[in-house]
Amino acid sequence: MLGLAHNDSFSHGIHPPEMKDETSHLSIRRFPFAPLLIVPLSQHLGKPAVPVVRAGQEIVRGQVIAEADGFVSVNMHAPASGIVKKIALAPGIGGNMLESVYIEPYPASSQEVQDGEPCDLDTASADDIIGAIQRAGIVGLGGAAFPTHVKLKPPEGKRLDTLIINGVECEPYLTTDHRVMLEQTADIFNGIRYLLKATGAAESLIAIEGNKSDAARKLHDECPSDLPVSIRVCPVKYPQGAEKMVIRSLLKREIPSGGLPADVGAICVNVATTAEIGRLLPRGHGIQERVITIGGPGVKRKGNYRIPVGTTVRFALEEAGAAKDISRVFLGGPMMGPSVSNLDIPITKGTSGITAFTTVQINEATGHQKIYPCIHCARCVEACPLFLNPSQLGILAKNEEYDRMVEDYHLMDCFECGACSYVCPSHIPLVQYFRLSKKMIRKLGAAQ
Amino acid sequence: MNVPGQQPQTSAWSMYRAIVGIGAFCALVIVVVFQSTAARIRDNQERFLAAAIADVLPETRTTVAVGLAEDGRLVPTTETLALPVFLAYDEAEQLAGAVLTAMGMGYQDNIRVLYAYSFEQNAIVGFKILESKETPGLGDRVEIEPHFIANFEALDASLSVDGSALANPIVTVKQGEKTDPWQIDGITGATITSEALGNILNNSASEWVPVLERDAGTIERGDRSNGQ
Amino acid sequence: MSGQNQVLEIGSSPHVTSGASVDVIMRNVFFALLPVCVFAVFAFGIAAALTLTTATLTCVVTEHVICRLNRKPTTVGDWSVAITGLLYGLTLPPDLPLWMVAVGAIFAVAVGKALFGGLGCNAFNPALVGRAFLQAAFPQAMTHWSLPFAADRFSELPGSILAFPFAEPVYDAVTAATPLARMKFEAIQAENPDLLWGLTSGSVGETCGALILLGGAYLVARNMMNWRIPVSIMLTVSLITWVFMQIDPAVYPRPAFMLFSGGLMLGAVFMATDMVASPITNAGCWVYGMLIGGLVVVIRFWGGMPEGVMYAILLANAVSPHIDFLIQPRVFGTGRGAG
Amino acid sequence: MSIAVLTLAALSFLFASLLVLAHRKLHVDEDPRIDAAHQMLPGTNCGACGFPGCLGLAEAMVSGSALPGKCTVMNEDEREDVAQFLGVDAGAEEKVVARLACAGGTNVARNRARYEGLESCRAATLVAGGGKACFWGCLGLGDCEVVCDLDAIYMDDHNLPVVIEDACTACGDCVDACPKDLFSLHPVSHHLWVACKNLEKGDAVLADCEVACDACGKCAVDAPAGVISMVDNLPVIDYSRNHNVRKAIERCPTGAIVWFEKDKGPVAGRAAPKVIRQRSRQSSPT
Amino acid sequence: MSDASHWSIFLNAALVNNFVLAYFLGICPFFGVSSKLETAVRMGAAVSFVMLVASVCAFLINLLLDAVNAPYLRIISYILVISSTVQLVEMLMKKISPTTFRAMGIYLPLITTNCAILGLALFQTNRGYGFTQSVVYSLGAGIGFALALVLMAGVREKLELNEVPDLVKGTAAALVVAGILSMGFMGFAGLGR
Amino acid sequence: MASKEVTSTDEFVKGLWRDNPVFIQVLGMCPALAVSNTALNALAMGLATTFVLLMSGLSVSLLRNFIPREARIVCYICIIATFVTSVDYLIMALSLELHRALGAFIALIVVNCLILGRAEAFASKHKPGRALLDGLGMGVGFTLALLFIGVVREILGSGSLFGVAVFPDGFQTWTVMVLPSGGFFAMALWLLIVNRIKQKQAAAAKTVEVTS
Ligand SMILES: Cc1cc2nc3c(=O)[nH]c(=O)nc-3n(C[C@H](O)[C@H](O)[C@H](O)COP(=O)(O)O)c2cc1C
Ligand SMILES: Cc1cc2nc3c(=O)[nH]c(=O)nc-3n(C[C@H](O)[C@H](O)[C@H](O)COP(=O)(O)O)c2cc1C
Ligand SMILES: Cc1cc2nc3c(=O)[nH]c(=O)nc-3n(C[C@H](O)[C@H](O)[C@H](O)COP(=O)(O)O)c2cc1C
Ligand SMILES: Cc1cc2nc3c(=O)[nH]c(=O)nc-3n(C[C@H](O)[C@H](O)[C@H](O)CO)c2cc1C
Ligand code: SF4
Ligand code: SF4
Ligand code: SF4
Ligand code: SF4
Ligand code: FES
Repeated sequence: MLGLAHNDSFSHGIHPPEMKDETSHLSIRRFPFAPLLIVPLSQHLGKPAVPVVRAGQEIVRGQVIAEADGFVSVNMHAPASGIVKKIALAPGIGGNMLESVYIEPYPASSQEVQDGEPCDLDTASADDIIGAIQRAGIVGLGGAAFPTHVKLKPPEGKRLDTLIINGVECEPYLTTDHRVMLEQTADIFNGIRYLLKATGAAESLIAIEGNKSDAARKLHDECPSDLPVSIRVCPVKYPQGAEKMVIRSLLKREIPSGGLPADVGAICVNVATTAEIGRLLPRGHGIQERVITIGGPGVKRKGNYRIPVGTTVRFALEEAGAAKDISRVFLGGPMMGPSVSNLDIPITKGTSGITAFTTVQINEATGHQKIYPCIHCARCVEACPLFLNPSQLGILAKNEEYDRMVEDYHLMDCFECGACSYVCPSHIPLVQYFRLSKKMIRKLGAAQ
Repeated sequence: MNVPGQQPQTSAWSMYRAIVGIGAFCALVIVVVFQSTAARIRDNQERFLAAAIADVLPETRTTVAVGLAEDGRLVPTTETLALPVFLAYDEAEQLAGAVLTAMGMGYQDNIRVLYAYSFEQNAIVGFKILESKETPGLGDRVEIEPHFIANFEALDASLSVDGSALANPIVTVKQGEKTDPWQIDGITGATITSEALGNILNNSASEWVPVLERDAGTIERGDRSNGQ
Repeated sequence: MSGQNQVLEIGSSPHVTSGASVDVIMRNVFFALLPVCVFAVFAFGIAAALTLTTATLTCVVTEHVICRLNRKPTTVGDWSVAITGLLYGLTLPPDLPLWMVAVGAIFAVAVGKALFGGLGCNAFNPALVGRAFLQAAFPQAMTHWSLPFAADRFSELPGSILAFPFAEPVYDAVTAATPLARMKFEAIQAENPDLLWGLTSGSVGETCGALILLGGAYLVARNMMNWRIPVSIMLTVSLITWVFMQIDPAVYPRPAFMLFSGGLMLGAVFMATDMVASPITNAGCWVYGMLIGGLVVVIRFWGGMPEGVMYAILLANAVSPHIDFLIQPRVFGTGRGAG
Repeated sequence: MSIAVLTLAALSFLFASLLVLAHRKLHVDEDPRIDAAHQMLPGTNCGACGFPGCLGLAEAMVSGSALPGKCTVMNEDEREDVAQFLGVDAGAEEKVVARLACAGGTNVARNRARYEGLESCRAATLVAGGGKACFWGCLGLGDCEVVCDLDAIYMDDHNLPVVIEDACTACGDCVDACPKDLFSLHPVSHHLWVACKNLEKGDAVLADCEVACDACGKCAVDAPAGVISMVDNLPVIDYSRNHNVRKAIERCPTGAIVWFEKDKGPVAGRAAPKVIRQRSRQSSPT
Repeated sequence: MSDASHWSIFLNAALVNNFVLAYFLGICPFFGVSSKLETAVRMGAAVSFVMLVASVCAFLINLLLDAVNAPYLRIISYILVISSTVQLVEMLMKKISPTTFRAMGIYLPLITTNCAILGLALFQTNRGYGFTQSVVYSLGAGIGFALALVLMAGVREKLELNEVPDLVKGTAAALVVAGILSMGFMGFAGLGR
Repeated sequence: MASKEVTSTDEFVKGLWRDNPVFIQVLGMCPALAVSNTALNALAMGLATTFVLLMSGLSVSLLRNFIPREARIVCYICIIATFVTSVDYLIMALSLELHRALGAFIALIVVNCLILGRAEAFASKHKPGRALLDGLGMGVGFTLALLFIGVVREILGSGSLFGVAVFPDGFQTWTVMVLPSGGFFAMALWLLIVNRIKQKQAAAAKTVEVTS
């Protein structure tokens, strides 16, 4: 790769099969509007938005239907022109019921997007841009769905020197970021300009895994010369895309335990998020659709789709031609994606993909699932990118020794990447143990 | 019991009374017990020793405990040494040999042995383990293994020409490899214990045999002060 | 309508795994031991074959019976008990009475493993617990060695091996001394090639260093064994031995002799590496190996017995929880390099 | 002989003096209860309690972090005495028991997805809510049963926990354990009880669970005013009023509101459908 | 009269004839206090210290008893001296440094009634050790005791988290571990000869 | 104070099983393990301990109002030491062989936690009669436990029982059983059996409770 800076990587980590070949060459296609769209008012971390429409009200695509409630909250925009059927409970990804706006799109509508107030890069101040991002309803599209504008304001006393654009996309099956980098190159650079201005960072690095060399080349070739951007190609390794790992690989800095990227002067934004910023802000639009990969062996017409927020998983799978007997469906990739119990849940801004397996296929993928006791093989220790001791954590979790997990073994640092469960020959559901333990610890903490 | 929660302040007097009183009384009891059993215990010990000596040197009828005087001479002694040495006399009141106690590190812990030295043969002629923690079935085979016991029919301990040291050091060799009378035929599987015994005997004999050979004859029969 | 007639299945992420499995690992260890076993039979004849079979079968049956007694599904299928049995068999003298082989095997599995909770819970290496028990229970029999490559090894059995249960074995006349015993008690060192190719006497499976190393290399190549432990043990032993050899070559043997004599190879490659009872971090494994190596040298040079690998590993097993506690991975974002 | 006695007397005198002196000069004030409790312990200092000696246990007991039962040496009576001294006593109040706000066993409630993973309600809840069609309902994996040290909870044939009221001491462990917050502690006199937490309404609810509350509001109407009010599609009983109104359960079309009868457990009203006992709805989603 | 070298006395007391694992001395606290590593470490330190004190005291008292020719008072004087000394040390510690007392002092009463201490005093007399030999012996014994205790605690903490069958949990498991450890310590036999 | 309606048989019997010093309270372990390599040693040690237990219990109980609280440990130990020394000499007078076998452990009865424990926990709070009964029960329980362990160790370790061979010639002795580790294993074996019985009893008690 001439002219591209190759980067070394973090230690540990794993190499699951990438499974990206089937969709990485497929360009992004538009997805049809479902007959019913369900827009949950809580699609991100932070406070849910407050609805500003009523049942029966007609709405136009792009119109604000719910407003941010406080700083850690963003606007919600109508994904389609149509009519508000009701505002009621709808199932969410956690199996829980969320207050949501049910929208029936007009089938005949041209689905023009309503323009908002644009944010001009040259004239806007940093705070203007941050406000515009919040108004545009932008949250992290890399998976965590954390309101982006919040990240852009570093805590008091911290200075950001580097903006990292995360185009790693290390999860198997997913190719959305790859396609975005190929097809929205200009938007990305535009977004970087906004972000650099908003954060005051001096330079920007784009991190890309070695298996997306075409994207790296394209970004490299088309990079405007006035932009302080360099492209870094990282070795293919999971979880290269995690914030802590990207920053470690690119900057050789370790985010302190319990700390934020800002503690090491960096900020990490996903490429798709950046592209959306670059695309939406000049026009004053809000997010009402996103790019997702619909894939997995249970899907016939795999691909990368620009899909309206609020489309149900069921509709998406039907359109993509899912097999009759799909049994495990999860949102995102197989390493971190939560599995869904109900196909009627809507796709939200944080959904980066839908992956579906049939029973046979999932059994193949997970191998024989007989759970043995931990044999201390240390594979998990060798896999954990955060240098935790999942073996001991798992044993402690089983014994419900939550205090020791936190105090002696840094449980709270675990970001649930799943590397440990992936390699464990005893098939111990380590990540599930850790999630449960964290929840119990929070509950105990709250009780005190 | 006393009522919990309140701490009665004990007077110094009552503490003294209790501790000193009980202490003195206990000492009294112990002394009484000691006095009343002393004779039997002495008797027991003597019988034990006599039996052991008879074991290693059957001719023995009477013994004299001996020790080293300040000037290095062999003299009769009344003290109980940690490793006592006796001169043994037979029926005819003739010097039949010497019986010595020796101690040294074995496989596990110290081994204490009693052995007999014959002035006539210039050899060790009897041997008995008094105390050992050697492994039953391994180390303790030195007491039962016939070929090992056979070593002590006459284990050469003759002195060098000038009489100051053993002519040949006593050594333990591998089982079946004994060629010389001063060698101990070891026990396979208990090599360590066998070797330890060789060392113990060698050390003790090197120290005592020259003295015994020099002075044993000088001990007067009348010196048998403690009459055993 | 897709997916409609199908009950969905939900589970925690990750939804894919590497496919590694305990039984596969264990099976591979078992296979890695087979060349050693074949050589053992070649060198010691049917006696070795009988010893190995008895050891393995007794272990497997014991585990099965204990699972039954506890009303739990049998865990024989995970192959770990087969390894325990095979390794245990490989550490025994070739003419040990079979009834003793069985007693030790029962002890190894019942006390060394099941009592602690079975696979993954044993604090000590079960195979070595079994051997240590035998060593302490029947020290004579456990220090009695027959000659390798005896002419009649495929036609005749040593009389001792078929001793009536609970009866004292009666040994045939020929006995051999192991290289270590000859070193300790006669100061004779065996030649390197003899040790490497297993031409000496000793326990069933300890004599051929080359095949043990081969099996170990296979496991290391398949990432089923932590190579740091054997390497650390061997380095430590070689280093200390070399230093002492410089001081007094008449008393202290060559490093190569130390490495390939006695159970060191088998112990270092297959027994110290039992992950259940060894530390979990790599740094910990280095320390653990050094500890074993140090103890081996101390016991061999200055202790009462010619061999000390078994004791060294058992003692190090007891230390490994402390190593795990003291040497923990440096968590990302703590200490150096963070912030 | 007299020397011996004198020696020991002298020795004991010496140490007695030291002890007396030490007690005078070195005395340190501590909670007298520790000392008293220490005295009541056997003084074996065997360490079997896990504390370093009897004093350790005494301190722990006084500070409340351990109970006399820790001591393996004392017998029952002695333990009882210590407990009495430490004054751990429960007054005689009305019996309180744990009540379950769900009736959706596998015979009546549907599972939307099959859960695979740790056999625990708390763990399952984290995986898309656990797979039960009713988000609020009992997952039936029995965390409450496991956590109840007194064995006061067992899982019935339809994987629904049942509280044995006589055995329940209202320790609240199950309340903490249930990830769906289905347990709460109530005096046994609270006969009227809503055994459902589903916040949805209408027939859609019944597709998921036959005994769910469909928010028809009949119970609220039948009860005296103010005793039952409908909040978020569920009846809420105001136990501060006279709630002894069995009538309220009679017209409930699903049996979601029940009457706890001594020794019989929850009894549904006449209008409630007879629940099919045998069939499991687990594997037959609609 | 013993001419054993200090080094061999030390090794013998600490490893070869470990007080707990070979001589069965101080078994009760060994099982009682070995379930937690932290306690075990502190108890080990406290025992080592008291052994040292007891050894010195016993040596002196023995001189006295020899002088008055009353060996039959040995047991009672030893135990009197040891228990009083320990009690004094305890009170002194409480007064001078309450923090040290918190950390270590609470183990002292437990140690008074520990056979290992009296055993040490009697053994050193029986073997006829001189003053420095006695001190070395007590150090070896103390360190050996602490070592056994700490190893035991490590294994027991590990077992605590395992699925040890109910039948075995507790003392039975501890006994088996002690048995295996004791077999392991047999490897040291013959050291320091 | 404690046992309000305890019958005297109860006082005695509790030491045999319910509060058995070795198997249940895990006290006095040192002699239980060290001197149980043969049944005879075990019996002798048990009897010696019982004797000291009885005598010290009696003395402590008689003197309980005379001894101030602060000085009690020292006094109890003195009393115990006296009886132990006496036993020591008595055994020596009886048979030196036996004394050799019991070795240093006679002296160590002084610090046998069991004796001091009973002195503190029971004798110092009860009348002499009760104290005697308690001591007897504990002593017999202790002796029995030692005997149990000793029997196993002697049969396997020496092939004999009370010195009489129980196997035909040529029996292979299990040396380990007379070694320290064998002591631990034999004790563990009995503890497993005791635990098993206790489990059974508890289960039985439970079913009774439920059915009644
Ligand atoms: C284990 C793990 C893997 C991740 N992988 C990726 C990834 O491949 N690509 C990505 O953009 N973000 C990934 N993330 C999220 C990043 O840590 C980070 O939140 C994100 O890049 C921030 O950008 P956003 O807020 O715009 O989404 C991952 C997070 C974790 C914990
Ligand atoms: C449990 C056990 C106890 C042992 N006890 C003794 C012993 O009492 N005496 C001894 O010389 N060796 C003892 N040994 C050491 C070995 O038997 C040693 O290998 C042997 O003494 C030397 O072997 P060789 O005599 O066959 O050359 C013991 C070994 C073990 C494992
Ligand atoms: C000495 C030895 C070497 C072996 N080498 C290999 C090898 O290199 N590759 C292999 O797949 N199997 C090898 N085997 C056989 C494997 O252990 C066996 O095929 C394996 O258990 C199959 O499981 P797997 O396919 O899950 O690995 C070897 C066996 C032995 C005994
Ligand atoms: C590299 C390796 C070495 C092993 N060594 C032993 C061993 O020495 N003894 C043993 O009983 N099991 C051994 N096992 C098998 C397994 O870990 C053993 O059965 C467990 O100790 C039982 O819980 C080994 C396994 C592996 C992978
Ligand atoms: S899930 Fe947590 S413990 Fe496991 S590898 Fe990832 S960060 Fe480490
Ligand atoms: S990978 Fe699994 S079996 Fe191996 S140490 Fe980790 S938790 Fe234990
Ligand atoms: S009541 Fe709660 S804890 Fe009990 S089984 Fe149901 S969901 Fe689980
Ligand atoms: S856990 Fe407590 S409150 Fe719940 S049923 Fe059991 S005893 Fe009652
Ligand atoms: S008898 Fe309890 S510590 Fe020795």
